[in-house]
Amino acid sequence: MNMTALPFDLQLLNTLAALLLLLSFAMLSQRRIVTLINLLAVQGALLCIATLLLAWRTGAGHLYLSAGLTLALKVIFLPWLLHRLIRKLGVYWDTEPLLNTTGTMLVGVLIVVFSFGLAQPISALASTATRNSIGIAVAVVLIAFLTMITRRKAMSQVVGFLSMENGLFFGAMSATYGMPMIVEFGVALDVLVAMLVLGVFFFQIREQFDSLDLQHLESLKEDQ
Amino acid sequence: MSSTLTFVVLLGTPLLGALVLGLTGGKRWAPNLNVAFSLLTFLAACALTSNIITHGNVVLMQEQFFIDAFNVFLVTLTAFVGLTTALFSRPYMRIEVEHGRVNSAQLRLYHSMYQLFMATMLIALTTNNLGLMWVAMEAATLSTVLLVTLYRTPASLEAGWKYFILCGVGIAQALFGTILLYFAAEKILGAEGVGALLWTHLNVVKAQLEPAVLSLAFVFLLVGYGTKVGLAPLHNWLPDAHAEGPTPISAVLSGLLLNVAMYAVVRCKVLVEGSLQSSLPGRMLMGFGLLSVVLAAFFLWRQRDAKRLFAYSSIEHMGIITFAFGMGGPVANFAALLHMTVHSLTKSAIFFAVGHATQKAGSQLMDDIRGLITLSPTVGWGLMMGSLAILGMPPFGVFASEFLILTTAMKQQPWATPILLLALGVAFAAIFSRVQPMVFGETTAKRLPHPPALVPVFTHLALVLMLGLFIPPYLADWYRAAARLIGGH
Amino acid sequence: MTQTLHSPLLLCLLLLTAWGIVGLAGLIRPASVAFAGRTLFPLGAVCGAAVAYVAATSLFAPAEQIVLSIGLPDLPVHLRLDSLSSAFLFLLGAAATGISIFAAGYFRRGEGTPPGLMCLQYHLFLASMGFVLLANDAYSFMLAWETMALSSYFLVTTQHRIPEIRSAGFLYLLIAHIGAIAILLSFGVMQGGSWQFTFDAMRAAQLDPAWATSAFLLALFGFGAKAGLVPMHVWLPEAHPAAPSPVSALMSGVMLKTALYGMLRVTFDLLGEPVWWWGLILLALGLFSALYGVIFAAAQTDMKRLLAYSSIENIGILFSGVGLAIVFAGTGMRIAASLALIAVLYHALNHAFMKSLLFLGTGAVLHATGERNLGRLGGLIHRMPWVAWLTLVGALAIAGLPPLNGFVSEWLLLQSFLFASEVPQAFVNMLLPLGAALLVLAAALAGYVMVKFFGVIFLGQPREAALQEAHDAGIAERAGLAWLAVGCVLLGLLPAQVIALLSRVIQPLGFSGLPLDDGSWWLLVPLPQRQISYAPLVFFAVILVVIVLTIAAVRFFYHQRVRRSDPWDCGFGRLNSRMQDTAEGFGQPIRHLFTPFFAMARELPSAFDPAPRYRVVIGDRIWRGLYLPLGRLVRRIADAVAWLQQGRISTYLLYSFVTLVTLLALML
Amino acid sequence: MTALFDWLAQILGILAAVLAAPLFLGWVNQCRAWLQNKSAPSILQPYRGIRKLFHKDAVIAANASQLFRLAPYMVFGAMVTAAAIIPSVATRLPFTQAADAIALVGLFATARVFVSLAAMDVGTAFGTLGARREMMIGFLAEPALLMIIFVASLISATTALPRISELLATQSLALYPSLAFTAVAFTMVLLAENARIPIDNPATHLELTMIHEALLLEYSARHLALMEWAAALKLFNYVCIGFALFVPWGLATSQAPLALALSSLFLGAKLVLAGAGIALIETVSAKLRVFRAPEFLATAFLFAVLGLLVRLLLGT
Repeated sequence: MNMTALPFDLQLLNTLAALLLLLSFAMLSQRRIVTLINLLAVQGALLCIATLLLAWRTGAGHLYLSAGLTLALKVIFLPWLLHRLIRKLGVYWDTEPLLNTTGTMLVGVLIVVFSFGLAQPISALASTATRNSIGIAVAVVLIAFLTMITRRKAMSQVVGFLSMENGLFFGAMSATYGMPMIVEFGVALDVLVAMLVLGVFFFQIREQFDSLDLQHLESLKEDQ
Repeated sequence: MSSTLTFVVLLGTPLLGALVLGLTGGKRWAPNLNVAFSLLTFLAACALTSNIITHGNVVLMQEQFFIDAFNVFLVTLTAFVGLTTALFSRPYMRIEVEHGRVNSAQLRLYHSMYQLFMATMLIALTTNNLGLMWVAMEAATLSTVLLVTLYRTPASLEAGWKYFILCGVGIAQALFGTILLYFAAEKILGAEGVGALLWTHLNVVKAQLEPAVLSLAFVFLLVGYGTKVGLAPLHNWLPDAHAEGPTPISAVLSGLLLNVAMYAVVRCKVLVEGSLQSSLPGRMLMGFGLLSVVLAAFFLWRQRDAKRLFAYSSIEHMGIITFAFGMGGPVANFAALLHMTVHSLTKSAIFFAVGHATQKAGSQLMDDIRGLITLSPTVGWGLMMGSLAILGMPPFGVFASEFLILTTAMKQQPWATPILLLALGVAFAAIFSRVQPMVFGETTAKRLPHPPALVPVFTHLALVLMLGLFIPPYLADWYRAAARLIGGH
Repeated sequence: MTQTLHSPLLLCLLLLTAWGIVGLAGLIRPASVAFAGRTLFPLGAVCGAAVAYVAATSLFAPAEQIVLSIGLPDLPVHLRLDSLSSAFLFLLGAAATGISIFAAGYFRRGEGTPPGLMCLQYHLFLASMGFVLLANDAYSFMLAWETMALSSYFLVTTQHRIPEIRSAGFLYLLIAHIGAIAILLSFGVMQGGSWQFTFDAMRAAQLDPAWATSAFLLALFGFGAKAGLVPMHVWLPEAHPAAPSPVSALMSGVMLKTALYGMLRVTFDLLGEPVWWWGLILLALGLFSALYGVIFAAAQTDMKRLLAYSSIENIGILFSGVGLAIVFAGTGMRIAASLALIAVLYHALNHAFMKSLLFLGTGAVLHATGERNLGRLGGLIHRMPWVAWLTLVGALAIAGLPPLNGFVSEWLLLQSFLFASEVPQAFVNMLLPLGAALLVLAAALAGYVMVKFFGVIFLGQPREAALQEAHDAGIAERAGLAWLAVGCVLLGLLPAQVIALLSRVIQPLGFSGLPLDDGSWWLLVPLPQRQISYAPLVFFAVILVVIVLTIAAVRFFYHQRVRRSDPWDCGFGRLNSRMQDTAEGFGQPIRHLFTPFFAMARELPSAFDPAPRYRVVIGDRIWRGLYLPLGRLVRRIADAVAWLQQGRISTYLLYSFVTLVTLLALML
Repeated sequence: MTALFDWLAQILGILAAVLAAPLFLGWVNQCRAWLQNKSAPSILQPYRGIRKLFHKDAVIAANASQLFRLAPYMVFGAMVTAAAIIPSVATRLPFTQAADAIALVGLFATARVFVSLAAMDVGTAFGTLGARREMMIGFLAEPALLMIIFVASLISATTALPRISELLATQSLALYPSLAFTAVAFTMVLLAENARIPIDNPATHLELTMIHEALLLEYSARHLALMEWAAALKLFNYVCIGFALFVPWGLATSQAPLALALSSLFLGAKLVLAGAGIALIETVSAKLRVFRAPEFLATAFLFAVLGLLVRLLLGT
């Protein structure tokens, strides 16, 4: 479709979506954990903006709320928490990913194609203005998945996990203007708790192995 | 007593318990308090059940919760096993404390999380809102992660981490599935779709839901909740988590959490099948089921750790259940529900016995556990009987359900029967060759500071035995009703 | 109640339950030998006698069935008592009576399972065997069948401290379970689309030949595994010696027969008309088992192993008989088939008595000497005459010597083999008589084995000094042995009556029975048109008369003077007990003749060896060639599968990722 | 009346057999002596030996059990019973329906088992050795004998000896190639079962080769006498079985005294010939090593089976 046909705010939305995807690619390639966290924060911010836009456009009250949630949780709290953690634990770099960057990128591209294809039928049905971005949401989720697969540090895996959450959130929003409030709250709560649990976790792992390298966590297996 | 009130008690007790024990859980009498809360929960569940029997299904709290033939007996089962496990964990945790493996802070965490875990499972079972169900499932994971790592050993940390990440990622897929479901439902049930995530509503309109979307949704849901069920190849967190946590937790994970996850999968399957009007979801389930059964059967051969062994056996049985639900139809569903019941009873009983056995031997390695019946016949016979039951030996109930499943398989999926039987045979050899020396022979075990909790073990086994010989009519009617609800061809 | 008393089925049900209750009573005082021995086992024996009586009377009653309200909701427990079940119930009851009486005196305090618990397992074992015979639907049959396996497993592993016994028990239960799976499958095939798992539905079902054949083969595998048919026999020589003697007696004497019962039930009743060539398979397997078993028995040095292998032989004979019957029935030779079946049933009955008797005899010896190895026994006939003479009856009977019972059944079987040449199929009518040749060979070898068995244990000089202190069995044990011995004699001397009953038994299998002429009660004329007859009583009488006359004559004409002195032994002096033939030595000709059967490991001393030792270990080729590789295969697969789980979380994430993507792709 | 007469004839027949048996043995020995041109003992020698033994005191090993003393009577009884069953003179005898050919084989087996057990009873090296060898011979000879009988009974569709021989006798000179095979087999079995050369040498006491004598080593006096007598009777029985199966001609099928007398003559003639034949075989053949004995009997077994196949193939 040609962009000019669309009203400006929608163009903006699509751009935001594109940026989200771009960010997840950046995360996929990024090895410096501090930067990873910053990227995550930016992703959260973009989500927040997108939500606000939608809220303004549709006038759906609960979207403002969820935008607020996003801001509080994903832009401010979590990045702060993670930064604090890495400062305490002193992990700044992830080691070389399992698959080298270019390879990962290639796979990422394939994933994008795949998920766009996947999203076609859904987008066709969607009545929302942002229907085209469903594919992007799927792509973000899958790429985050890929990120988690390729990383060796617990921390960066968590970041991947969170960006997956972002993808999901974006998907929910673009497909259906967000879930019912009760669910939104529930999800947010879960994410929050998960992060707190993680905090505890990291310290436990640290005091055991004095490192967050996942290769210490490969002893339980069948293949002796 | 009205259903609503009972229901509030049912959900409120464990939540309150979590709170109270969160403050006082380290005290010497905390285990008894834990039991008391569980008992109250169980009583509430019984009361609720009797209400349902008399008045039929109910929908509560602006339709956010509901009780129907399918989940009512699971609620009772969950509450019951919760109670017996609490009973078992009384002496067990005391012994752990005296062995110095657990301090009072950890004990507090343990008790509070135990209650919380119960609450989340009860919510997941009773909620009508698929979104809420997802939240509860995730909460169930979170509440148990720290229990898996309770001992702070490297292995337990690794197990906990894997549990957290794999289930977290899995459940995230389930969320996406839920979103898609919502997306499809919204079309039918209107904007702001108040009821768009309520299972009861969806069930009514399932035929109109958009197949293309629902098939995608189902994939995400299946992979998501399937991870928690422990279907191969998504099962990898399960043996670690079972083996490294405290045994009561292994018992409830195996006996209850897997059931709840399975429940979620089936709920979704009902909707999707209704919309697709095809046997595709069923076939997927069968595929996962068979794969799990076969892989687990062979994994069993390499086990050295007692709890790990039975964890794999859980994967195997979840596979059987999944396969049965996949086949669908009144008999298969009936059998699957029966199998869910007997498996959770038997498996938790086994974990009780194994728990005491490991404490006696001071090790979880099966080579270190020898000749239980010479020192403590009750634990030994409990383990032996439990294992034989789980292996599908008559006259225990597991045989009844496996008999039904196999015969139905011969009818509907003849090709699958030999595979199933082969796997069952392999599993039999594997498990039994390891259990026998644990129970028989010269002993290595030592006495325990506290008498082992035998009531739970033998109550469970007695129930399983009864189900093998005689299924009470009302229970059978439950199963039938639920089977009808689940449907399938 | 009155109506209960009139219905044999309900009576049986009552008695089987009574067995269960007696067993449970054992838990009241689990540690007390006296309570279990003096009170419960005799009670069990009484129940057994009652079962035998009821079964015998119900032979004349019409078949009846009931449905209990337990079991699965849609498949409650169906029970049925027809004359076939009655016959086997009689076998069970009669044998169990003797064995229980013996057991009352047998069990002592010792290591392993406490007596009360053993009492429970023992009576559960009995009851479950009874229910196997009564079951009339797949579920209850499997229920009873597996309970039987389970309870007997626990009995086998009574002395669980000994590693060999544990592994024996494991092997036993494993093979039993796999066999059970096969049986279950065969039921699944037999219901033939009706999806009713009652036996009535299976009788009604019309299977096309292919399915019928597969059902038959599955059943053959399943029941063969339980019966110990070669090559599924490996568990038997391990498990029978491991168990306490009364249990070995029950397993060998009765449990193996339940497998035979299952085979008959499936082949002739549930499947309806068997196809003639099925019989050939059974014949081949049976005859091979018979030969294999007896040859290995001749080579054994452990008295209970020897008996176990002899059980394999007898099972072989039984199954070959069934095979013959199938061939005849399949080719429309009803009379011949009836004769073969009667021979089989008769032999089953005989074997129950003979083999139980022998096992109990070994039990008594084991108690008296604590020795199972033939190489350390001998001369016990002086120390324990009761056991010796009663065991001798069993030994002669199982060797197939007239006028005892073993001979009658083998005689009948040979008679039915004589019909073989009339089978229409070419080749078959030539092969079958050769089968007869093998059968005869096996029977003759059985004689060899029994001479070895009895001679080495009871005759000659004691090979160990300790044997001088051996004591004879107690009253209860003697009574038990006597019961069985009398059974052997009666079954041997009154064939006409027994056969009259048995020909009624085969009627539910669709056979009219034999055209017996019930002229003279002492004369057995199975087939008048063949003018063959057998009158063991006359036989017996003549021998007795001659013996008496000779003794009298010798006394009358000459004298009865006897002098005792050292053995003559060709004038060699210093011969001691070690110079007697050992068990190995006695088996040597057989090992020499049938070398290909054995996997032998010999240790021959050199001529100048200061401390010469001769050792020979007999291995089972089938075990090495079939079972070990199978085990290795499973392990190898397991190792291959284990590669999937390498502990790296990324890999696991990859698994779920791939799964997800694949499924999504499927949906596209 | 006839019944009474039957019984009379039966008992006479038995007595005749029992009394004639040693005579036949003597005859065989005499013939053999002639053939090996030694000076022959009197034909009555066996009687003398038996009488002498009866007069002696029985010396029994101190550790011999009752079984040891029972065995001789048991064996003797078995052989007499066998004699009662075999239609040596007449076919219409009351006892003959008490047992058929298979039972007869069983009877011989019983005797063998008792002999062997008795030999093991004292527990000397030779006794057990003899017992083992005897059983080894037995488990091969019995099947062979049964196969032989099978062939005959396949022809006559019955296993009752009298019926078989009646049938074969009445069919005037029908040729049965199958019977030719079995006749050879039977001869071999006969030699083996009766401890004749080439399997055993009744005239030797060389420990390492003997079988029959090794069984009797511990016996003396009356017991030995009974054993020897039983052995003679066994030989006699076997020969009679041979007649019944292969040369049944001249058997009395009725109880007419004349017929009986006639058939007795026939029997005598056959016995004379048979004795000479056995002696001849023993002279011309050499004693086999014990280890070869199984092969010898296996051959007999195979011959019998061959006979069976021929019978089935040619239907004759």
